[in-house]
Amino acid sequence: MYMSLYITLASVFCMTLSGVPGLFFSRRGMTGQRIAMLLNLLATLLGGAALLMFVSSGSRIQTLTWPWSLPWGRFGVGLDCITALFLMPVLGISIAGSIYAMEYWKQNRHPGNGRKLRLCWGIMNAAMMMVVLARDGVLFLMAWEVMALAAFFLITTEDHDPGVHAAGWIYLIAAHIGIIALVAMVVLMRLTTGSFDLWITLHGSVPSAMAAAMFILALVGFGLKAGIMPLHVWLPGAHANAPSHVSALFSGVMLNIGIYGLLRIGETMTAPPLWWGLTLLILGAGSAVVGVIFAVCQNDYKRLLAYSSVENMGIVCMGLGLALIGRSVNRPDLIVLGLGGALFHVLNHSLFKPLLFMGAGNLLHATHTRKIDSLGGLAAKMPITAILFFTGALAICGLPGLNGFLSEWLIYLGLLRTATVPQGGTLVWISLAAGALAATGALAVAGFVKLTGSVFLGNKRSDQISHAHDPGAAMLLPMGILASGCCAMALFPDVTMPFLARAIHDWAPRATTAGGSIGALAPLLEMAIVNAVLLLAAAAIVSVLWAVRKTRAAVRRPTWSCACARTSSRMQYTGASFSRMLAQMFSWMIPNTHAELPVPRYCPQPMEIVRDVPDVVLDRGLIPCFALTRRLLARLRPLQNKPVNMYLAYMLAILLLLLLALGF
Amino acid sequence: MFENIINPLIHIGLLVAMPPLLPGVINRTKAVFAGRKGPPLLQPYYDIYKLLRKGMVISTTTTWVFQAAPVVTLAATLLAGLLVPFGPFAAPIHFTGDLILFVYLFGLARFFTTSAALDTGSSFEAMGAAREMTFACLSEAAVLLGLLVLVRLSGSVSLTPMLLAPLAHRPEAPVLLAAAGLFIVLLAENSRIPVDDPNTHLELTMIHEVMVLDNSGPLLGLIQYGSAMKLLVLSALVLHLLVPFHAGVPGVDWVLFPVELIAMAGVIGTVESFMARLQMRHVPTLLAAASLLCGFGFVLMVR
Amino acid sequence: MFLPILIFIPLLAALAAGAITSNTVRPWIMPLAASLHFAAVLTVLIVPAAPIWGGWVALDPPGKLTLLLISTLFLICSMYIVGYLRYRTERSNRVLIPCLLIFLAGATLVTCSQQLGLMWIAIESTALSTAPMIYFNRTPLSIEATWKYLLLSSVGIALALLGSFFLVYASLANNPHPTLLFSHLVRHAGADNAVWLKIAFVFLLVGYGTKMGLAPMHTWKPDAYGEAPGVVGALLAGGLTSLAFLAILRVDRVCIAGGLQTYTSHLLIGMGLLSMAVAAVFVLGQKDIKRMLAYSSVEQMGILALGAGIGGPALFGAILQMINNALTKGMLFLAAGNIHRSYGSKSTDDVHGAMRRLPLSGTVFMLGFLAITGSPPFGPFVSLFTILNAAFSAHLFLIGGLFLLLLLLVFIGMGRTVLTVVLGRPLPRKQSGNIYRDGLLTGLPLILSCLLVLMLGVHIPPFLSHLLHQAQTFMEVRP
Amino acid sequence: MHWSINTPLVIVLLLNLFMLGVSRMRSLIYSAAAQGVILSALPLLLEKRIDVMIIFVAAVTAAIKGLLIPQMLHKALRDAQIKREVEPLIGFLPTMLLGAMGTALSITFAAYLPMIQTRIAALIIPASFSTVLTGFLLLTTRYKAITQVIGYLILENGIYIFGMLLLAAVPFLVELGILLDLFVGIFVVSIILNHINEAFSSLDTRQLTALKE
Repeated sequence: MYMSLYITLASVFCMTLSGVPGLFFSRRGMTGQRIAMLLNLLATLLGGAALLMFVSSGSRIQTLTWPWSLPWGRFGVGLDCITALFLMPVLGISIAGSIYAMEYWKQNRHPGNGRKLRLCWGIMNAAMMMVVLARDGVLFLMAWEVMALAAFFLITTEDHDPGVHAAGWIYLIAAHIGIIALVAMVVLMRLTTGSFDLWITLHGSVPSAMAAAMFILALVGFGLKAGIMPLHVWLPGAHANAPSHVSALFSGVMLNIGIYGLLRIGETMTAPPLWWGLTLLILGAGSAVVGVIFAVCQNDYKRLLAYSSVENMGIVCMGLGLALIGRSVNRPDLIVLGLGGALFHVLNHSLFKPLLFMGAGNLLHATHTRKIDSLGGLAAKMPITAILFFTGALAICGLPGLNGFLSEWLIYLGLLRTATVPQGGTLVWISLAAGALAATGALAVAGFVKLTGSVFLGNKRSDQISHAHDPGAAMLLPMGILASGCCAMALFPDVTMPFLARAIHDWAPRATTAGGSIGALAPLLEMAIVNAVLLLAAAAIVSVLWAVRKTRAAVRRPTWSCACARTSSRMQYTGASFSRMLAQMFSWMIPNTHAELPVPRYCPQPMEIVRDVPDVVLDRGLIPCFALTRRLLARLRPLQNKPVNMYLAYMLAILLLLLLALGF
Repeated sequence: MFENIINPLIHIGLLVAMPPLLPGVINRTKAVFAGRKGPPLLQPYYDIYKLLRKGMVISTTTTWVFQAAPVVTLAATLLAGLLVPFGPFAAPIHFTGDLILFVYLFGLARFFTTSAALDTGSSFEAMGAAREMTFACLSEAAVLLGLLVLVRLSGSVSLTPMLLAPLAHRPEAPVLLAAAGLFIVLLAENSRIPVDDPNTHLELTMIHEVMVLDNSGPLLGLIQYGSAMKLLVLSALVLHLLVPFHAGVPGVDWVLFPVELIAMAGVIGTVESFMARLQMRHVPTLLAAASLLCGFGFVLMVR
Repeated sequence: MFLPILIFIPLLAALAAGAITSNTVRPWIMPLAASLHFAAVLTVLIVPAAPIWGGWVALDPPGKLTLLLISTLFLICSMYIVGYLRYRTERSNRVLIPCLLIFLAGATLVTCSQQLGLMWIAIESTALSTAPMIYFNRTPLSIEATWKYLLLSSVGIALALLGSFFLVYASLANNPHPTLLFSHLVRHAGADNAVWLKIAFVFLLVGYGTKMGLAPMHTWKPDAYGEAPGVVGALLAGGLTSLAFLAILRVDRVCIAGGLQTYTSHLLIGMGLLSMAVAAVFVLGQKDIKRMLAYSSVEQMGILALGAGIGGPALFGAILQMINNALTKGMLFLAAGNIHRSYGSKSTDDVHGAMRRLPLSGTVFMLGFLAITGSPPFGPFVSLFTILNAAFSAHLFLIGGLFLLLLLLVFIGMGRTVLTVVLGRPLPRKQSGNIYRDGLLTGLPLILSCLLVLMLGVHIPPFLSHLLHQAQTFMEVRP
Repeated sequence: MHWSINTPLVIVLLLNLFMLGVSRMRSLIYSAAAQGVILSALPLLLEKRIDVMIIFVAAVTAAIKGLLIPQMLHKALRDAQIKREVEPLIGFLPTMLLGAMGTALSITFAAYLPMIQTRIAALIIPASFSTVLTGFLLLTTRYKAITQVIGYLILENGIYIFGMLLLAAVPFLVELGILLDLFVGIFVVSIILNHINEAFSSLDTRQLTALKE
């Protein structure tokens, strides 16, 4: 009966150990890496089989509990549809990344850190699986922190680079703040429920202050992991500086884990206060809009992708917030559409974001630079990468025809439904978030046109990329699978829907019994048909063209461009110039994206502009704050520089103080 | 049953056949106001036909994106046209949530148009692409807010019921505000004055036309046809707000609708004749104003 | 008759060490004595030893735990010291080794002394025997450190003596002829002499707190830990402080029996939070890795005091934390010692990339840092979590919140330094000659302690958990 | 009975003040020795039955506090060849004032404390507190390492005075503890003093501030 849970645990075990045998093999041989990949594959197959069994068995939840020797101890794990849904990306992306690394991070090319990387890779994946499986607070916290620490070691794979060091450090602080918030949350939960059992529904009598505290702690802890806007500070640096398949894992899987937590905390109350959902919705909308604005302004393609993750997590949060609001006001339709959209978007994001990060890995592999403005014209040199990357970009912009659109569409539908409620109430205002979502969508298009256009199209902007070429099959295969996943999700949404519906049912049993189902609220079938119509229309146009064409083949000439025939590739519009107008529009938010250089009047010298796009929260907010605190606290340091007399005086002082306090 | 077959067919017929007429009307109107005779009304048809049969010169820099772009753009516009009801008749394709698809189809078109511009490797085209993108970010929010007014008004999230909602339920002020906002978006999205000037091709202040500098022959023909169709689709949408009156007799309404469209083109031509193009830096303000108009319309209804 | 054997094993070994003339053979006495001692401790724990000397020497549950802890730590360090002294052949270890062994004897006596005066004398002996260890390097800086240590701890120990007098004086009312046995003191602690009990507790807290390193009596710690060899730092931070904490616990028990639970708990919580805050301030931007560890030790002592102050399950956590802290600090100091040896510096200006140059020591240092700051799945997490849990259960939300905040600040402060040390690319070596590399003797203790800390994080052996529960109930006396 | 105890204690208190105000190192050492000798006589005055043990303890105390330690300090003074002046952190007069205030405070504080055995002179507790405080003042306000050793000695004297209260009740462990502490403490301290002198050619604690943040 618990077979699928046992097999899942076996998969976790396999995953944990995947990097271990490699430690005993040569630094310069590939054997260890092959074994790690095979073990990872085994884990994925086991996990996949378990999930299939679970889904086909139709059981709602399976839980297992073993005693544990820690003071509070139980080792409780459980598998339900939500868990299963979040397990899928872990299993899929881990093996995709493993295969990708077979070429991208070959052991014989990286003898110094390859083994460490794979060890942490396995541990991190296993820990993420445990996080979603855990049904005991302490087990959950342990898995969470192991995940966070393994991620830290993955980020600092190339620790000799100061940028990596800084990114790792910021990540570590963020992760620690997160775990502290979660520790407090778990302890408070125990205080209210009397046990460390996780994710059980709290009953009515919870004091509102306690519930509020728990929610805020969860928001901090999980929001930090998910990268919700003011808490996203670690995300761009970590994603940009980690090896690309690791960035793919972070973005495609680890961020989801934060969402998972937010989902679960929402589940703990049957009718949470309205502000829970509103907070999530507003934070989500903020993350989406601000995140995408930051993305548009980036000049480093991995950072651009990272900010786009902030945006996408914001979109997911909007859906989640909507579902919570639905829970508060008892509107099953909002729950179904919000949660369905959020979960669907999580799945979609786990397909296209790893695809894009792996594409970024291909670029890095081929060109050794992360600057958008050093690339250009790579579609000719790396045609397969270009097509795959385009697919990912179209999907992530939420454009019709691919999967990203469907999930955003569900969230839109949910948001728009709030516009139709009768007069009065706050619910109507929620629909304005649809405007934010629209702006996000338009800006995302801008960002990804900037990225794909500057990187793959046009002419090359520097000579260092002359020898760029497509990587081998090991790197392209996982990307191809992910890209076809994106298409399949769009064309056959009905395959995923029942699964989502069950997850929604797990989350809010009453909502689905009240008649809400995704199919009834959102005609996905029609949407799939429309996608087909789109293809048909394109085909029709091509055939018309074919019919009226002249037999003469197209003539190839250099770009005309108003007869400026002898343009140099350096005169091209760069990515930075492309986004300049937008950046100026938001210059109140993102200062210093463009430096104006004084142009000498005579005999211009070669000049170079290095543009760093600062993160407002991190570079303008937290780091100066931290430096100030540090300076203030440093004023206390001379207390420790005194002769021993003063030290004795401290003793006397505390003694007298304590004696004086005796009177009170 | 009869209507279910005939109406969509007429819809598709109008959608496919009529677009080039509208630029013709606009140009004619402008010529009249300028005291010129102007080109024939059907001139755009001739142009497009001729272009389709011409040879192509393609830049050596470009890739498949450049050639795919006009096709995808046109396909997206066509599909969008199928979602908007013409006159009092339901659109051939309508389902819950199609308005989002409508908005995003233009996004899809934009993705490809701007990518194709970047594909040429020329600064001119890229500059146009950057501008197009910047303004679209503002106009997309405005469109959605405008549609939100209609959602609130009709209680439905599909374009057909939204646009065909009974007159009795329509408060004037919000609808007018939304109509004004959407009209501004219409001008912007179709590269009309005061945002853009479709007549001059070489000015560095151009937006849309500068993006297609390197297109020639059939590709250019497709682009021109596509932009005319976009004008038609958006005009049809705005018409529902501005002229929500119908005869009630199918035959009359099917005649009335093209006439309304032509009148709309005349209005656009008139606007173009009387207004100068705005400075580039003022365009965002105009578009933000459009968003505000729509948003204000929504607020009026919620209040 | 095992208890005297426990004390005499190290004493005899100290004599033997003094007698051996060879500088290379002498260190081997250490693992020998340590293993014998460890075996004897295990025997004592399995076969309960009867109290001797009129009940002056006996083992109570916290004593058992501390004894086991000290013996384990000493065993780990003794292995290490043999390897360490191979790199320090230029310096005679004729004083160091006997002093270490005397320290072990004194520590053993502290754990099993049930008499106020005897315990005080035993603690004094450990304090004095550590002074020459700090002075091992014989540099002006180490003299300075020793002087500060000696002066402050002498004053501290004197205050503790005065406190002990007050405690006895307080019990005179109920019992004209006190025996100074803790069991008697607990029995005779009445409510009518609460003021004297309170004064006694203040003096004992300040006195033994100096030894333990609670702020603001911690000032000797960074200097002493910074200048002593890593292994001595490990024994000071893991051993000596635990002994002082044990002493405070025993005294606290008397005061609780005197009906002063609230008073002592306020005092302990206050001192605990103050220590954590001071550590958080001073650990920030610390460039010297050993001084950083010293401040971390101040923080840990604060945690112990806080846990003891909250009481109940938090006490369970505090004692567990004492064990975890000792083992983790041991591993950190040993790793820091290795790093110091390899780089010839302990400042973050010179030390980078320890994970590359010393993969084992560097990694253990990093893991130790994560462990000591309370990251799961290491031991300290379990104990810190227990303390927090107890604090929240007792509705001490503010204190629990401050506790978490200070933990975070210390993490940030330490993290900066530790990451600079372990990450990055090492600077090219300046020195030549006997270059340090991780070997079996200096590496194995690290691995061993790391595994122990990890084990305590995921599995607490039943006997340990049993002992901890016993200790918790032992401290729950009724007034 | 009381006067026989109180008189020496008053002398001790006066000596405390004198030590805080004195500027010559040699006088300071002599006063400390004198205080030690006076204190060593206290058990003889307190105990009703005087046995051999008490006499022995008194004699040892007198020898250590009155002879051995002052002798060691003199030797250290000679070896170090330091200036004979006590170097204060704050002036002599302020320290004296502080000392006087401390004494007053001790008396007031002691008055609030319940006496557990009334038969013993009331002055013992305030004298003890005041002497401890004096020791602390010397420790914190004087820069020379030797002065600090003397301060520590005074501190121990204060504890010794309090020990008198327990003399009857508990065995001699208490006194032995004090002696052990003094003996070993001072012994080790003087070894270190020697090393400090060798390393720094000075006994000024201001030299010993190289270890800092």
